[in-house]
Amino acid sequence: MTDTPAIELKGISKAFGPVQANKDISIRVMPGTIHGIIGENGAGKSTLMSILYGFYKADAGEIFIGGRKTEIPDSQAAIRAGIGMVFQHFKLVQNFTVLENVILGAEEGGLLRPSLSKARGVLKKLADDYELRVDPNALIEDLSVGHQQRVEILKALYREADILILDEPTGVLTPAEADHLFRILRGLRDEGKTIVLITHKLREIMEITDTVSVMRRGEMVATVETARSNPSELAELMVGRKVLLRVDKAPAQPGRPILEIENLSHTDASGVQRLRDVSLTVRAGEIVGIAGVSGNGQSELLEVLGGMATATGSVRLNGHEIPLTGRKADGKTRRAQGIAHVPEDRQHEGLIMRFHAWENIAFGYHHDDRYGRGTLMDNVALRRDAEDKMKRYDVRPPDPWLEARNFSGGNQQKIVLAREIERDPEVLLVGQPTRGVDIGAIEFIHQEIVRLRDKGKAILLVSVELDEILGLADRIAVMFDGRIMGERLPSETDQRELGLLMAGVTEAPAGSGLDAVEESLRDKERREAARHD
Amino acid sequence: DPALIYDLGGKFDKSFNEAAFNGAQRWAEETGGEFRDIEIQSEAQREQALRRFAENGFNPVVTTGFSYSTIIANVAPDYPDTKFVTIDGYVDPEAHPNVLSILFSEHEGSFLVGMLAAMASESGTVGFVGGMDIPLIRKFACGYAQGVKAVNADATIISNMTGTTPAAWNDPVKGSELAKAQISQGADVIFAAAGGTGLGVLQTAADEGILSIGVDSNQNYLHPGSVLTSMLKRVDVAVYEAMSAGEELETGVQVLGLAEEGVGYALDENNAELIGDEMQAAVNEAQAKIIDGEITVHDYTSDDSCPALTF
Amino acid sequence: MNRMPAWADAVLVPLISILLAAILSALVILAIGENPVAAFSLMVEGALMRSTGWGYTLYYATNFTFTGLAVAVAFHARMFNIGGEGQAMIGGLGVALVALYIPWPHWTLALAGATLAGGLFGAAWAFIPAWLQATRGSHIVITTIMFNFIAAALLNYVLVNLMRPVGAMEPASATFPPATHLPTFQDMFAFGGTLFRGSPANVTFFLAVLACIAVWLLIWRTRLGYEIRAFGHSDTAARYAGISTVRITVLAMLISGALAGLMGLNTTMGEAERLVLNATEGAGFIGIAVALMGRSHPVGVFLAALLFGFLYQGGAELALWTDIPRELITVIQALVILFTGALDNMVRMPLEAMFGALRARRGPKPKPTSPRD
Amino acid sequence: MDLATILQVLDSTVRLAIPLLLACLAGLFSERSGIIDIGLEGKMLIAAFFSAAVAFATGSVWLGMLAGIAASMVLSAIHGLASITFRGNQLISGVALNFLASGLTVMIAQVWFSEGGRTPSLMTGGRFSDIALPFAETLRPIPVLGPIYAELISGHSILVYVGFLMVPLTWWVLQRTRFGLRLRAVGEAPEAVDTAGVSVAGLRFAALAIAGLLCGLAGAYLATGLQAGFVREMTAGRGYIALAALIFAKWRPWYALGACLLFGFLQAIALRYQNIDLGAFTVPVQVMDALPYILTVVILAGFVGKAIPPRAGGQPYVKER
Ligand SMILES: Nc1ncnc2c1ncn2[C@@H]1O[C@H](COP(=O)(O)OP(=O)(O)OP(=O)(O)O)[C@@H](O)[C@H]1O
Ligand SMILES: Nc1ncnc2c1ncn2[C@@H]1O[C@H](COP(=O)(O)OP(=O)(O)OP(=O)(O)O)[C@@H](O)[C@H]1O
Ligand SMILES: [Mg+2]
Ligand SMILES: [Mg+2]
Repeated sequence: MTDTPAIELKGISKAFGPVQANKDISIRVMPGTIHGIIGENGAGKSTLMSILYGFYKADAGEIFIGGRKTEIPDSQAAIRAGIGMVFQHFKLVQNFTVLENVILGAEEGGLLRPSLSKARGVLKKLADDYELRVDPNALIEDLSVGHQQRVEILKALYREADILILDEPTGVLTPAEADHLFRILRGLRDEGKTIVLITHKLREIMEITDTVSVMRRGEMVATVETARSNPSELAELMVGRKVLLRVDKAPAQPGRPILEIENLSHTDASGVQRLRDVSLTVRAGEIVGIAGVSGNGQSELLEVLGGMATATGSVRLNGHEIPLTGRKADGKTRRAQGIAHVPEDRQHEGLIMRFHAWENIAFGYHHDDRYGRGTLMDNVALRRDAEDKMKRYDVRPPDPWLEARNFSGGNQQKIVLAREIERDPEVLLVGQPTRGVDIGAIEFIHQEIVRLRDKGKAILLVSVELDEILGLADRIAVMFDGRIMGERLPSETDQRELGLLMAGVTEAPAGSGLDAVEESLRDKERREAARHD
Repeated sequence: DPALIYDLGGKFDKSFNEAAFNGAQRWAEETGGEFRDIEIQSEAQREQALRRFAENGFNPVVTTGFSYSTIIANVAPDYPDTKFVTIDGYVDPEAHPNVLSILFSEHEGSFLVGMLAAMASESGTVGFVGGMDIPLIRKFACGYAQGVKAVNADATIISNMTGTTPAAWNDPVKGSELAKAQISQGADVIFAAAGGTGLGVLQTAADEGILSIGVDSNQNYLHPGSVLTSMLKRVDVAVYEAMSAGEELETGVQVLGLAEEGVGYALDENNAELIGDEMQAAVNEAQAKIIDGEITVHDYTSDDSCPALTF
Repeated sequence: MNRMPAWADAVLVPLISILLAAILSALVILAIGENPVAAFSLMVEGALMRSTGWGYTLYYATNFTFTGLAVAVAFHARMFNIGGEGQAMIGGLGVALVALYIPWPHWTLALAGATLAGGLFGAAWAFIPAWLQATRGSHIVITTIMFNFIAAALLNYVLVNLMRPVGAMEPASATFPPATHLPTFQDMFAFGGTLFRGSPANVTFFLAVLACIAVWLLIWRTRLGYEIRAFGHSDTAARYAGISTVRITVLAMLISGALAGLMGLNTTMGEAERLVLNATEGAGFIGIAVALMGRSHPVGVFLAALLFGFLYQGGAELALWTDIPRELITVIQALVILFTGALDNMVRMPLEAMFGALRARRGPKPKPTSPRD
Repeated sequence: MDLATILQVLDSTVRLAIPLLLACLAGLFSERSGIIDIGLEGKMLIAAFFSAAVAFATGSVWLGMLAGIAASMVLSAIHGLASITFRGNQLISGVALNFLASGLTVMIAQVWFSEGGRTPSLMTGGRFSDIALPFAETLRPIPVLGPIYAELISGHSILVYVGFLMVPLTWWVLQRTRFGLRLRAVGEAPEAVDTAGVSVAGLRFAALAIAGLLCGLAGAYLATGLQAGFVREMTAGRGYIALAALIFAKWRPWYALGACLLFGFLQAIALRYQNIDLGAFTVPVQVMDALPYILTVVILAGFVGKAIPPRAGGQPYVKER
């Protein structure tokens, strides 16, 4: 190791209109280290890294790569300087193959064939060196998020990047996938590559980084050696106040069954069976958590219950059968029956991004009498209601006239939660409630869900965060390949056992649970690949 | 000063409106007078143009195209001192004493070129290409078909319309295809009454070495030696005379047929070699008979039917 | 955000854009050897300085308002209705049938009946493309283009073979009975004088204004409008909320088609007082430009329709009194559409920078904000 | 129907399909890059005019074609300026270009030639003549295949062969070259192209330039291949039909060939068989006239199903809001 930092930023500033995303930021990252960057939503982490990658242009400041002052006006320059970046939202062409995505922009000459065959070779080598296996001929849209991310990493390595930036890479990964990613990152570090990792998860910072920087409101507030710090100190630096790192809740008092699901099956538009005879009961006053690697039917379960998809089988709500097909099997009817739904994808499902906050507050409930009785909607009532709810849920800024897209992800989620929870539904379906949400907001969201439970309502929670499931749920069901593999109580299980169930293994074999998950994931992949041929 | 209002096809349509323009132009050159003209762009402008010209003292106000008749009937009473001329349109002369309706016997002219077509045809099959499917064009087609049958009762007449929208007047590519289709069905003379579309027909006829017949103006010069003749409709004469008469124009209804030399066929140096003496003789004889009333050519628009052709 | 004041965006940008279009048009007029100043003053004189000029401007504006609203409503549901032309034709057919074959005692009743018929016929013509889009995924752009051609053929058939009075030359229906004649502006406002004399603007104009208000209410005040907009922004979110794709697609297109169909009132019952073959004259296509320029908002649509009405009427005056070819008007329209509709950012960007600089000079930079403030 | 008639219809199909095909491929390049182009009609029209005008003035059809291409590319450049540089609305820009071409062509034609918005008729040399392929006449006597070769395959103008060649060429460019890969990517995910260090605007302008070129060929074919001069509005809505064909073809070159041939065929049939007499009644010409459009709707509803356009189509690429 030398004394020359691999990356040095001096006095970087960047404003988007009046929003000062980065303020006079300086930072040094030594080669062969993993450097973490943490900060609340909107702290300016992504902006800073996008500047380093030439995606945005800084208003002021200098960049030094390997000790040399470097101008990075565009991504091409960044690539030339040996920088690779894996964005928070992947920059992949969905209907291209892995190979095509990898060579895009780094082709060798005018014809594709030589580039493709070269890339095929390089990819094979990278796969062997770093455990980065993906089928080079698979289409991106058929890959799981974890694999898409591997493609992004491969893209960077294919361009021979020495510096790799990852923006919230684990936000969409399962624990096993995250573990796998970290193994890859460590491997890369040991090769001498420099890695910058943006994340919201303190556990990950502690687990993998060598040094860590904390950002708040566009400023760099501290850079410390990870080993000399601890999670609560970092959390405090981030938020500027003390935060609670685990869910604080009383034991559940389950009452009568509210939601009874029996033999629920669902086949999607492309003919793949996504749910296989799922049976599950949710009682009043309890939170049932569904754990599982994403893509094993949890999303479909929520969609069917929320009225977004049709199914066979039976679902009873308070003892009454609800229709699973036909015109009455839609979200509108479900809401009227008392089923509220916080969807997994708030940006494409839960909210209309171009609607004002006050319009979104009624979304799905816009037929409600409280918003006017005749044909016309009572917009004044709507706005009053919105102001009310936004204040109660501490949505920032509490301005009902702002469009949904202008709120940060965490605040968008609060709007959705306020809308669904404040209805006092019998059943709350909630998917990935804290995906991409910062620590401060997570704390609040968890409290609200628990509060609804304590009012005697039934809650079905789907999350890929095992921490969240373990902390929040009163009972855990694990899904694999469209089936419920088993139910456990959080007090009587651990990550390892759940991991096995998530991999479709019911009795424990020798060896670590996570390896088994890995193995079974690979298995699943092979099956899926076969299906696509 | 006189004013001239063209139909939607526009001043330079190489046929009907252009003939009107030529007539006005001749009048201007010969008398040194001036006239205003307008190419309208929309239906509503018909009435507007009439009123604006009348208000501003233009007299007479000449219009081309049957679409003006109804509107002139509305406008004329408001400007009793102005004389209106509708070419191709009919306005009741009793109710509107300040309107002159000029009608052409296109069927008679078409009859003559039909005869020529039949005589020039070696295959016994002749074609007709119309523009948009409207009664006026059927009138052309019907007269033409009767002329053909008069010479050769066994002749086949292939009749096609280009389309049903105004675009049908400006689609020479379709005109070409129609001509080619008719040629492939044996036609060796094709009469095109289709505005700009007709140019495609004439072109293809020239390219494929068959004969074509132009319409309205004399189009013989477009492809010398290939255009057999043109069915003349002397709109130019009508306009010239209306403008020459000026404010003293006699109103009422004029029907310009063969007798009045309002319609006819074109003979000039471009097609002299195509039309032999006996052809000329036969046609002239028929012309005389029509004028005498010995032959009556059925007018499609009189009862919306045609004895020689089905639509 | 580096936004300029709302008034500047709403007023300054379009004004400067129109100015640019005017300057370019002037250059074109110069190039063909005419005097642009004279030409423009003739247009303004003819279209805005005389009551009959206004009568024509508003007549055209009525047409464009209806077709513009039609396109706008479909846009809100993220559908591109290119079929306004065909729907207007068929709407006109509906109007004509009702006006001709029902003995109306008074024009008010006739207007009500014809409004219903025009709307229904236009809606019906939009129904098949809408239904195919909703249930079969057949792209509405293609199907509506096809339905324009089919409508033209149908109308041609009906007029040439069925509705044309025997012996008449023109492919047009008989003139409507006097009881159905709508009061023109002259009838309403002239009181025997020459105000609006002979100009075609008629009560339908007020219907168009009402339609603007109705569309505004529909889109921003009703639940259906809420659902249409939600569906237009995100169909997955609509599914989440239980908004039926088929229902919204079909309803939005029915409304759109009905609005286009209502244009037939103005041309057929208001102006020609009979059904003529090319009564729509491309107003369906102008409607696209009008809706886009008006940003799919009824007020914007109305203003854009007025602008185009002015261009049409001003163009007619040019054609009357100068030797400028009528195609010049088309060129001017193209330039107006281009500058106000597509190149508006060319004006907006420098303006934004200018306002930003102004603000910076006037006060201290606004305090950097961040979401957590 | 005998062989000769079938050949005639197919021959006509080819002629009617080629302008559609060229315009359709132009639209394909543009829309695959994420720029919706409803200005195909206008580009074709202006190319038709300038190719005829310059061919008349110089007597060279090739110079005419180049002029047509140049004019069409100028419209493409305006479209690019509006929709790429200034992130304007692509639909409006296209509509405006159609109006512009419709007005400018007639206006300039009138100023230059005073023939009422037409160009004078072109003589040989100013027109593309039909090429007889080798041995066309020698092989003609061979039954079936002879006439097919001599009538259908041989005897078209060079642009017809160019048009057909464009199909595999387009496919090859899209699927086999670096440019094609980037072009497809920029229509699907411009941010992926941008972060890979390739200019989004550059690619899109290139695509529009190609679209301009192809529309130029289409216009030149109309005015100097099929016809001998320009007539106002002579494209007669073919740009819109090409657009429909493009959607029909799901934005793929070989499908585009199929779609355009189908449209051409339906039109050829409709032109040939008007007034079909069914004994009891005669099918009116209007039905035959509308038949291609009716059949398109039927086919679309029955067989084609949902067409998924390039994902980034119609939206300007914006990095910073
Ligand atoms: N393209 C953009 N246009 C305008 N403002 C932007 C843009 N990107 C980011 N911002 C603003 O810059 C600020 C910093 O955003 P940035 O995405 O860098 O935050 P972050 O720390 O990465 O947040 P997160 O943890 O949620 O990813 C935010 O307030 C955001 O509003
Ligand atoms: N177009 C915009 N106009 C105004 N403000 C915006 C705009 N886009 C983003 N913002 C501001 O950016 C802030 C953060 O938005 P951003 O999309 O960057 O979320 P984020 O920081 O990534 O948060 P999360 O991690 O929760 O998704 C919000 O507070 C919002 O006010
Ligand atoms: Mg970020
Ligand atoms: Mg974020």
